Formats: sequence, structure tokens, C-alpha cells
Amino acid sequence: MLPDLYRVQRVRQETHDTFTLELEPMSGGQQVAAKGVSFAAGQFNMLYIFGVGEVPISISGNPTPRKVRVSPPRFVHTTRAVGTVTKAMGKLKRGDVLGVRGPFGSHWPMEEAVGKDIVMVAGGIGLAPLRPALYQFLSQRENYNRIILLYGTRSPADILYRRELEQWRARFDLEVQVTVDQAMGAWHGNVGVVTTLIPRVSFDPLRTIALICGPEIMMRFTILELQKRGVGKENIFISMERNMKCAIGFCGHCQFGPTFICKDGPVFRYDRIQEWFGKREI
Amino acid sequence: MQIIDRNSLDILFDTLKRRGFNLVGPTIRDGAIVYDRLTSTADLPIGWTDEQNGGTYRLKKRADVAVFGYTVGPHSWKKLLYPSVQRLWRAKRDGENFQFITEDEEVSKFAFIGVRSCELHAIAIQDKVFINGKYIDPVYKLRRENVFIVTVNCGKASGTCFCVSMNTGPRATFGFDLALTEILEDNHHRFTVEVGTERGAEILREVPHREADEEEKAKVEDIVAKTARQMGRTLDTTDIKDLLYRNYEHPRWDEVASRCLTCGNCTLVCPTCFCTTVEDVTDLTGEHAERWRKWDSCFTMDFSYIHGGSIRSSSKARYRQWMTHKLATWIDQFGTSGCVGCGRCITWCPVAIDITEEVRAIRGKE
Amino acid sequence: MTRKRKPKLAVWKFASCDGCQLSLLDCEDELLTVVDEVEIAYFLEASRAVVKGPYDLSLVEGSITTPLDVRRIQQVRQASKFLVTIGACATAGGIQALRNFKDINEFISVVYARPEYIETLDKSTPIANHVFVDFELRGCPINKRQLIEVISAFLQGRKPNTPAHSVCIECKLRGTVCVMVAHGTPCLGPITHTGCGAICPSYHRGCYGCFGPMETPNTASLSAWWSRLGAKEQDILRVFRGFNAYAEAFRKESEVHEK
Amino acid sequence: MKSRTIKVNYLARVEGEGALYVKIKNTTVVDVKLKIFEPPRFFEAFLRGRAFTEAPDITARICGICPIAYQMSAVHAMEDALDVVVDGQLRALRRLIYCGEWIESHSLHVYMLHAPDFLGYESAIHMARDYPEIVQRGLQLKKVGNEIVTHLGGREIHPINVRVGGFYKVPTKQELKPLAERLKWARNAAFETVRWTATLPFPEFEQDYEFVALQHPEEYPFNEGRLVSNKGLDIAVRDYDDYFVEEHVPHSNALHSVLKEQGSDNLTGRLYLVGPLARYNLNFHRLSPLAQDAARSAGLSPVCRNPFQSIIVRSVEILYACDEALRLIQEYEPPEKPAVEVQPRAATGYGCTEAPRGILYHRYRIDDDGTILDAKIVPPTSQNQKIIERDLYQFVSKNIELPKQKLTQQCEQTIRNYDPCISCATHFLKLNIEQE
Ligand SMILES: Cc1cc2nc3c(=O)[nH]c(=O)nc-3n(C[C@H](O)[C@H](O)[C@H](O)COP(=O)(O)OP(=O)(O)OC[C@H]3O[C@@H](n4cnc5c(N)ncnc54)[C@H](O)[C@@H]3O)c2cc1C
Ligand code: SF4
Ligand code: SF4
Ligand code: SF4
Repeated sequence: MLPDLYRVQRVRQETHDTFTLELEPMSGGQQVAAKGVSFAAGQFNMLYIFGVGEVPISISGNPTPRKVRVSPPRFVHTTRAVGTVTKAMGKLKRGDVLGVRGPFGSHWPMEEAVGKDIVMVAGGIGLAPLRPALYQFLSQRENYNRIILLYGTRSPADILYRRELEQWRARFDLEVQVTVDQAMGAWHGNVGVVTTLIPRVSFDPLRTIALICGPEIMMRFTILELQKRGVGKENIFISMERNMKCAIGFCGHCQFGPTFICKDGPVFRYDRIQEWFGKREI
Repeated sequence: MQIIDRNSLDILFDTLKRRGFNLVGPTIRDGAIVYDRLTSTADLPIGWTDEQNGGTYRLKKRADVAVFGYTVGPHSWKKLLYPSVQRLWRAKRDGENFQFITEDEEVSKFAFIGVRSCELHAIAIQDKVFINGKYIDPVYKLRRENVFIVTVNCGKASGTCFCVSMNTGPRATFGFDLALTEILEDNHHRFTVEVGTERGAEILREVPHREADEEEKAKVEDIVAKTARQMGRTLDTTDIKDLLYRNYEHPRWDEVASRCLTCGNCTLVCPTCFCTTVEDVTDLTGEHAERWRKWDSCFTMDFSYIHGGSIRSSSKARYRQWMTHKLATWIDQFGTSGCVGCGRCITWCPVAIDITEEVRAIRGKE
Repeated sequence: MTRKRKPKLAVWKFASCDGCQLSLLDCEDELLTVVDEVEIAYFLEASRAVVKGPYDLSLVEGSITTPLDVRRIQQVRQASKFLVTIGACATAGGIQALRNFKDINEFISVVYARPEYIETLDKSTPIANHVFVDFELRGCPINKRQLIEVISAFLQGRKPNTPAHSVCIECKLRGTVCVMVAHGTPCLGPITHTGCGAICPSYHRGCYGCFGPMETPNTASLSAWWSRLGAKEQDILRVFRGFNAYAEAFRKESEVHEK
Repeated sequence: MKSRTIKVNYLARVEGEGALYVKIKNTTVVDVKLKIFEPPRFFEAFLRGRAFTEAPDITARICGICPIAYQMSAVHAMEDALDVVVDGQLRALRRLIYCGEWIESHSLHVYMLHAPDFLGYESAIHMARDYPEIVQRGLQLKKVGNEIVTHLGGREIHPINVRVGGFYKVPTKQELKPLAERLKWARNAAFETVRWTATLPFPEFEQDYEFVALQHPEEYPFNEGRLVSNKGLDIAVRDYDDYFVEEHVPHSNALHSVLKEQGSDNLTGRLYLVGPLARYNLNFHRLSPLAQDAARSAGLSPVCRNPFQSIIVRSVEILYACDEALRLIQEYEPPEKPAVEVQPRAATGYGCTEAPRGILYHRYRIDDDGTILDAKIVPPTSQNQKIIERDLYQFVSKNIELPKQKLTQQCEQTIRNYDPCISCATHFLKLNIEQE
């Protein structure tokens, strides 16, 4: 239950309120040495800012980095500053130390997706937990059919990972569509909620795996749209969010119906939680 | 099955103490029978009993000198197995860095005296939560390993007991080192003893005892059978999980919400409820930080708070979460009901909300 | 993360008994550390020295009861970066808000022989009715541990650990036996904001609500139960018309029991 | 014509808000006003209609500095009305909790509010830079007082355990034990406090006062006794209203209290002084031997008329309270019941106890079911207000040649001699000095 110590190696400001931290284990972190920095796409860490508090944040880096590209390996986290802890996190600089527990939780269905079309739908900060999956899909591109990324944000200023998005967009083996709720400035792209993109892209609904991450309401409508297109519930995966204190199933805060989001999730196959997902205040 | 007489109970206590156990068990404080440190059998609630019903608990004098002539009270053993408030770690700033200060915790060995069958089940359920899963809670594990359990088969049931419905009592069948049944007869106050573990047998060897005769063995059956007939409450568990899963939108939830105070008492008295929260604190200098873990309740707004608001902001949703967890989702999570039928939540709910009644209402008007 | 300059602390007083600000002086073990960490820039109860604003942290005690104070609180707000109200007077109008339910002129004539010398408003109101408040600390009086927690949290830029749930939870954490269930003593604990340490029940007394309403108080249900325990309408009215009488949940419930 | 005014808009290091106004024309003081502008809070008004059992909790909120005093005067007044006597160990516990309040309140005043004046500091916090051990000692002493109150009352401010008839819960002997250990330390620290305060520089300022305090045949007064003065007053508490009268002046939100000239309804009655000085002068021989010795060895005679020396007297009282608390704890046996049964009846009750700042009088009229029909509360500060103004007048007249800043500071000190509690006075204080 004791966090390991990590040092901030790099800080990148993504948007006015969102930033990405690259964290390296501090030498001497006993547990870290044994465990190494490895994780599966979709998992999260508990990040502790000294004297402020601890919050769950998904890992947004590459789970299968090209060999020794960065050594030692790093945890990458993209966080939106919304409250006390995340705002304090936003003030960290290179060289600062923070506590890390993890990785925890379930991961995106990388195996199930093999040989299929992949539709990834992200809303806002929801792109961060999906990015590791995308990295992995792309690094084994031959294993998958079509790969589609649909991404919606509030405004053009909120778009994360701009440079990467451009690179991805330029690829022929990946379809990227970005939309904003409200266009501002010189935005020439799509306007509207992310679900409006679904009818516009082509995939084989019967052989598709969908990965969704974003606000609950956005996920609800995305599922409806995908189902309209004929994607089966068992092929839809969503990443859930609840209050978390321990991340290992003891504190009880993250219960969602019969599940604990920390250990049974955060990634769920939709049909397994469908019964609860549609209900209010679960 | 063995027999010890009333005086030998003192010898049992002394033996446990000699073996380094701190005795914890029933004693009277502030108008109730609570679990606290015991120094001798004189601390036990001799000649006292309790009367319980929804929202009420009263101590009453008994006509006899029964030692265990009461049922479960406001405390449960969880307070000893994972303390209500516990520091998890300390950290100290160290220039630009900080460091965790680890300290090995010394925990005293406890002997729990007078654990009831429903409580054994509750401990078994918490074992599932804390030590039988993928992660292990070190605080619980450390304390649990050291506990010696002296069980008592219930000689009476209270107005809020329903262990029979939950299949958790009144007779203890596992999980104890020694199990006693109190036989109160004029001039002959004695206990039958069943040995549950080798450890238990070892302790019993130091206490004067004899083999129970057939009549005495039969008495045990009579006593527990009589207790079983006295259950103050019943709960029909048929198909309970699906019943509740089917009824997330039952009007009864609104009805109970109109009475529920969202005070959280039910969760805190429940011997299986395990939820906690953490508080990250610092001192004035900002040099020292600590993390504390405290019992929490799914009835608080913070419990389900995520940025923007609480998920379960209505009391309806909070009561529903609690009851559905106890009786239904728990089964999916841990393969067992989360309720052992001890009745504490009924007695200690300040406005007498009754889990058995709520189930009945939902079943009735489905 | 070293702090450049000491934050300036100011302590302000409006209509009150001084008890809440005294809580700071009652932190005998921490006071000198507090002084090391913050500059006491304005705290008349403790010091003649007055340092000009703006202040980083203002603690405001007391309720607004005079036309002058209506203006003064605006000035305090303007001079304060972070304003914390302390105590039932500042967060709910205090016991003096009992006037809000009565005719003020009648009140004045009861106490003062020469009412014409008295300048006062007809209502005693909480600070938040007049200016934006960053954080409210409850209690009549506040709990000094919580005060230190709020100051520590402010210095560290974290959220203070001051939960808003019922007193009951604190009772249970302490292992206190419920006075309502075990003794039949009417208690306001189940609808009262925690923070005091659940003192009254541990002294065999029912909570009288000095920390005001908890986050989601079901006052109607508790009142109904009090009646069953034998409390008269008068008693219920009085207990809600106490030190937090003008806190909305308590005010509304008291009106139900007013004939 | 040269005129000066001395104005202090917000008096510091007093409890509550007051201001000082002094007007000097040439070399004569023409006006002195101790203004209390702390807003009125109307306690007497909203006590009407409350249950008699609520008076101790409600009146405690008049003052966060001396809630015990309010609770004690309230319970005594109610018990007087209901004809109930609370004695034995319950009475002893009341005395004990009062000791706690005296220790706490006096230590606060001696170390945090008053001493900085003598040593030329803005506050005890500033003083702590040069005298860290002394300030620490004061804080720790104060803490012991608070511990007693917390132990018996549940918390230091507005304790919850005091009720009409006794307490809600009484401590076990075992529970009081740790206090005894702390008190032994405190008693020594209090002794040091007396010695230390006696070394402070005091201006020559002997005044002729009529001291008023409680007097009890056996003990230094806390809860009970007759109201006596050094000028012949000797009455039962219930006769208070026949001898004292309160008047309302335009510059203050507090009522001023005076001793009526016997046989006249003349409101310009005799000024009198309450508080530690009065208690000490009227009850010196009732102090414990240790406290008497400490006073004598500090050079304080049994009669002290210099209000600046009230700081030594307060220290002697701290010592006495520690000594007395220890005695009470040593002799403690838990009473069988935490409170005496009380039944309401229509009656009027009177209570007067010795708050740290002096006598605090309560009077209640209640009806058959215990509802309060009428309440009167006279706190020590309103009784002292006139005498403070007189002292100021005298002090300024004597020291008129002082530079304004110095004079202002000393005027403040003169006020602080009385440890005025403004919150009390307003159930209302403001300070200005004006010189023309
Ligand atoms: C599995 C998981 C993965 C997440 N991944 C990311 C991510 O990659 N990037 C990102 O920016 N955010 C992520 N979040 C959300 C992030 O945890 C919250 O934004 C954060 O907890 C807010 O804390 P705060 O102290 O800044 O906010 P405050 O509003 O001050 O929160 C106070 C407390 O409430 C709780 N809380 C508040 N909001 C949330 C929330 N949304 N989820 C859980 N607990 C909450 C926390 O316990 C927090 O300590 C994730 C959440 C979960 C559960
Ligand atoms: S839910 Fe109620 S009856 Fe069941 S175990 Fe918990 S407290 Fe006992
Ligand atoms: S069910 Fe009863 S004990 Fe539980 S939260 Fe509701 S009112 Fe409180
Ligand atoms: S229990 Fe209630 S009345 Fe008593 S101190 Fe706490 S909040 Fe105040």
C-alpha cells in the first residue's frame, strides 16, 4: 500500500488545463526494480502528490515501447486539472518527486481485437486511456483490420496530442476523425458531438471491436449508435470511472453494481455491466 | 464434547492470558454490552441481557447469573481486526524529494471471548474481502493471524436476530478455536466445550474439564433449537439476488428514502461492511505528511463523489446501494451474502429501518 | 516547493462570542508553529500590531447584524485572497439569529432601557449571504483540530479533511454507544454535521446540533422519531431553533413545528 | 487653546470589540468614553420562551472566554428557582471545572494579553521571540486549564456536560488521575508566574475602590457566597437587584452597572469594582496557604489597590486554582448519580458566581413547565465599565504630559488591567481618546 517514488522526467502542456507527465522510477525504489515499469493498455496508476493527495490516472504511454528507446522505461500520464490534486499535479516540474501505486485494473481487449476492425471512440480526456491501445495496435498493425479513431472535444483548444493526431491522420492504415462541440477560431473540421461521426465511417459491424472512453453520457450515446450500426454488445468495451481510494478492492468506493471498477475494470465488456450501465445513480 | 464448570471459565481466561493473549469480550459500558478489554470473568455481563427491536436496545437484569445471556450489541469484532482509524504511513519531505517512513507495527495477540455464530460468518466474509483475494490487506492480516476465538452458541435470540434465515446460526460450526454452550441449571452452572483447532485443544488441556455425557450433548441441541425458534425476524432469501437486480426501480426505495436519515449507522455497526476512506494530511510546516484510513459509509456524499458531483446523490440511491450490496451484489463479488442476519442494522438504525422488512416489501409488491 | 514569503493571516470578528477565534489561541501546542508558518497580520484579540492587507487567508468569525458590518465585510472580502468563515455565527447567523424569527424592536426593548441608542439590523445573517466565501468551517464553537487542519491544508494547497456527514459516523468510529437507541435520549446526531468529535453522546447526552445540518439531513424523519421518543412539539421546535437556527434545513424544520 | 484627543478605534488584546475615546482640553481631561460597539446580541430577549434546561448552553454563547461562568451562574439560578441543592462531589466537580476556567482565562490574560504591555511588545507572539520559555510556560499553563474543562466538560469552549442539577456524566477517579499529574507541574509554573509578574514595572497608581465580590465562610469564592464589599455591602445574591442598577449610555452597547445609594433611586450611584482584585482583597485569608505565601513572598500585601498589579493577583489566583483543583481531585469520589433530579415549577431564581473577571449575576423567572418568562444577566465587564472610565480619567490626568503614542499605549494598558470582556458586556466594547 506504500507508493513507490517516481521522478518527473518530462512535462508537456497539452492544452490550457491538460498536461502529460513522464515518470521514471527513482533508484532505490525497491519494489519498482522487481516489477519494472510494465503495464497493459487501459490500466491506471494511483498518483500521490506529497501532502496533497492521491488520485487514479490512466496510463497514456506506450505499453510496448521500441526496445530501449527510453531507458529506464517511463510511466506516461495525461491529466486534466479539475480539482485539488490534479491541479497540484499540474504544478509539478521536471525533477519533482511523486508517489505511484500500480498499475491496476483491467486492460483493453487486445487479443479479442486481433483480425477485426477496431473502432475507438474518445471523448475529451478519454483519449488518454485509449492512446496506449492505439500505440499497441499500430505497433502490430498487421494483426488488425481497419482501425478507426473518433475523437470529440469541447472546442478546438481542447484537442490533445495535436502533433500525434496529425501524424496519425496522415497514415493510410488508420482513419482519424476529430470533431468539436463548438467551433472557435480557424476550425475547419467537424462540428458536433462525437456520436455524429459514427455513421460516417465504414467498418464491418459484425467483425468489429469497439473501445470507448469518455464521460458516461457520451459513452451511453456512443453505444446506442454502435448498436444501431449492428455492433454486438459483447464487442463493445468501455472504460469506467468512479471515486477510488485504495484501487485494490478494499475501500469499496468504486463499486458499480457487482463490480469493483479498480480491479474488475476500469475496462469492461459492455454486455457484462449493461444491466447497471443504463441505470441512474448506480 | 467436553464440559467445564463455571469456575473453570476463570481458569480458561488465565490460561489465555498466560499464553500472551489480550482478552476482549462482552462487558457493560454506557448502557450496552460492548466488546472491550477483559481482565477477568467479573468483567462479563453476568446476569444481564438485552432487549432489542428496531431502533431500540435496552439492558435488562436476568433472573439468573448467565454469563453469555445476551445477544450481539453495538460493537462487532471488526473494530479489532481493522481499526476504525488507522495510520497507513508517514512521509517526510527531504529537500526536493520526500521519503516514506516505514515502521513495523507491533500488534498484540487477541483472544476474542464470546463470538457468536453469525459473527464467525462475518469474520469469514471479511477474510474473503481482505485476505483471500488478489490483494491482501496487511493491517487486517496481521491482526487476524493472531486471534484466538472462543465462540458461544446462542442461548437466546433477540428481537432483531435472523441468523436462521441467513444460515449463519445460532450454532457455531466452524472458525473457532473453542466453542462453548452455557448450561444454566440451579446449582450447576457449566459449559460444554467443542474443540475447533489444535490450538484450542492445547489451551483446553490446561483447564479442568471432563467428557460431556449424552444428556449434556442433547442439551446443546435443545438450547440452540430453542434459540432458533426465538428469531425476532426472518428474511426470505429465495432468489434474492435476482429479486433485487430486477427491482432497481421499485417504488419501495422512495418510501424507505423518506425515512432513511443517511446517517450511516447501519453500515458502521454491520460486522461485514468494510468500506473505508483515506485522509491525506500534512502538518503546519508542510514537512510531514500522513495517510490515515477510516471506516466509511456508502451513505455519505463523498463516497461516490467524482468531479462534478456525487453519483449517488439521492438517499434512495444510497439506501439501495447498501441493501443491494449486502444481499445481492456481494454474492457476485465474494460468492456469499454480505448479510449474516445479526440484526445490528435494525437495532441501531435510529429510525428502525429494517432490512428484512424492506425485502418483504419489495417481494410483496413486485 | 519552498514557500517564498509567509502568507498573511487575518482574523476578523463580527457578532459573536469570540469563542471561535479563541480556538486559535487554544491551540497551545501549535500556536508558535502557526506563527512560524504564517504572518499574523491582523488578529486584534492577540495583537495590537496591524499589518496592511491584502491578506492571504482571512478567518471570519461572527454574523452580520449591523449596517456598518454589512459594509465592513465587503472590505474584508476585498482585502482577502482566501476567506474562511469559522463557526455557527459566520456560517449560519449564530444564536443571535433567533431574532430573525421575532420582531426586533420588541427584542431591543427587552434588553436595553434606551432602545434609541441601539443600531442593529432586523436579521442576523451568515457571511456567505453577503460575500463569496471560499470555505466554511462549522461548529459552535469550531473544533480546534479542524481549525489547524484547515490552516495546514491552506498552506499546503490541499483540501481540508472536514467531512460533511453525520455525527453518528464519528460516534461509531469512537465506539460510543448510541444514546438514542440504547437510552431513548433524543439526539440530533443523525442529521448534524460531524466535526466536534461526537462529544455529547460520549457524555450520555443527545447531540443538540451545534455543528448545524449535515450534507443531506432528513429532518422530518428524525423529528417524527423524536415524537415517538416522547419529545413535545415545543422541544422539537426549540432544538432546531438553536445555535444554527437560521441554517436552511433547521429553519424549515422548525417552522413545521411552530404553531 | 491646545486640545488633544486620544482615539483607539479597535482595542486590541481584549475579548470582543471596543474603542477608547479621551478628550483633553489644555491640561484637563474633559471626556472619557470606553465604547462598546460590539453588536448587541439580545440574549435576554431570546431566552424568553426557552426551556429552563437550555439556559446553561445558551448563555454560554454570550462569551467564548468564560462559558463555564455563564453555565455556573445559570444552573445556580435555576436550582435556586427550583429549590434544589447540588452538593457533595457534584458541587466539588463544579468547583473543579471552574478552576479549569480560571487557570485558562487568567493564563491567557496574564501571558498573552497583559504582559506584553509591561514589556513593550505588540503581542505575546512578538514577545515570544525574546522570551520563548516564558510564553511557552504561559501556553502550557493555559493548556492545563483547558484540559480540566475539556475533561469535565467535553471541550474547552462551550462545554456540553453541565446541566441544571449537575452533569450528564461524571468522571471516574481513574479518568481524573492524569490531570493531577499535569496540575502538579502547573502549580509550580503558577508559582513561577507569581514571581515573574511581581518583577514587572508598575506605575504608581493606587486608587480607592469599593471592591465587590462573593464571600464564603470556608472557601475562596467560586460558586457561592454572600455579596460583600469593603464599604459595608453584605447581601444575599437574591437581593442583588435591590442594590445594583444598570443604566444605558449612548456611547456604548453595554449596560453600565452601579451600586444604588440606599434609599434613593438615584441612578448616579456608587462605582464599584469586581474581579480578581476585589476577590483577593476581600478573601485573602481564604486563599490556600501556598497561594498566600506566594503572594507575600512576591511582595504583594493582602490589600492591593494598584490595578496594574492585578496581573500579580491573577497569577496568585492561577496558583490557587491549581492548588484547589489538585485538592478536589485527590478527594474525589464519583457520586452515585451525575445529576440531582429537578422538577420545574413557577418561581424566580437568582445565581451569582465568580467569573474570572468578577461576579456574574443571572436571574430567571420561569413558569410551571419550566419555560423562561424573563431573564436578566449582568456580566462583570458592564459592572467594571464605569470604574475603567474613572481610572482612565485619573490616569490620563496624572500623565497628561506624556507623548501621545505613549499615553495611548498606557491608556490601553489601563483598560487591559481589567481584562474586560466585551463579548460579555454585550450580551457588548469600543476605545477613543480625544484631546482638545
Ligand atoms: C480509473 C480511472 C482513470 C482515470 N484516468 C484519468 C486520466 O487519465 N486523466 C485524467 O485527467 N483523469 C483521470 N481520471 C479522473 C481523475 O482521477 C480525477 O479527475 C481526479 O481524481 C480528480 O481529483 P482532484 O483532487 O483533482 O479533484 P477534486 O474534485 O478536488 O476531487 C476530490 C476527490 O474526489 C475524488 N474524485 C474526484 N473526481 C474523480 C473522478 N473523476 N474519478 C475518481 N475520483 C474522483 C478523488 O478521490 C479526489 O481526491 C481517472 C479516474 C479513474 C477512476
Ligand atoms: S446487514 Fe444488518 S443484519 Fe446483516 S450482517 Fe449487516 S448489520 Fe447484521
Ligand atoms: S438505514 Fe437507518 S442506520 Fe442506515 S443510514 Fe438509513 S437511517 Fe441511518
Ligand atoms: S454532539 Fe452535537 S451538540 Fe454536541 S458538541 Fe457535537 S455537534 Fe455539538
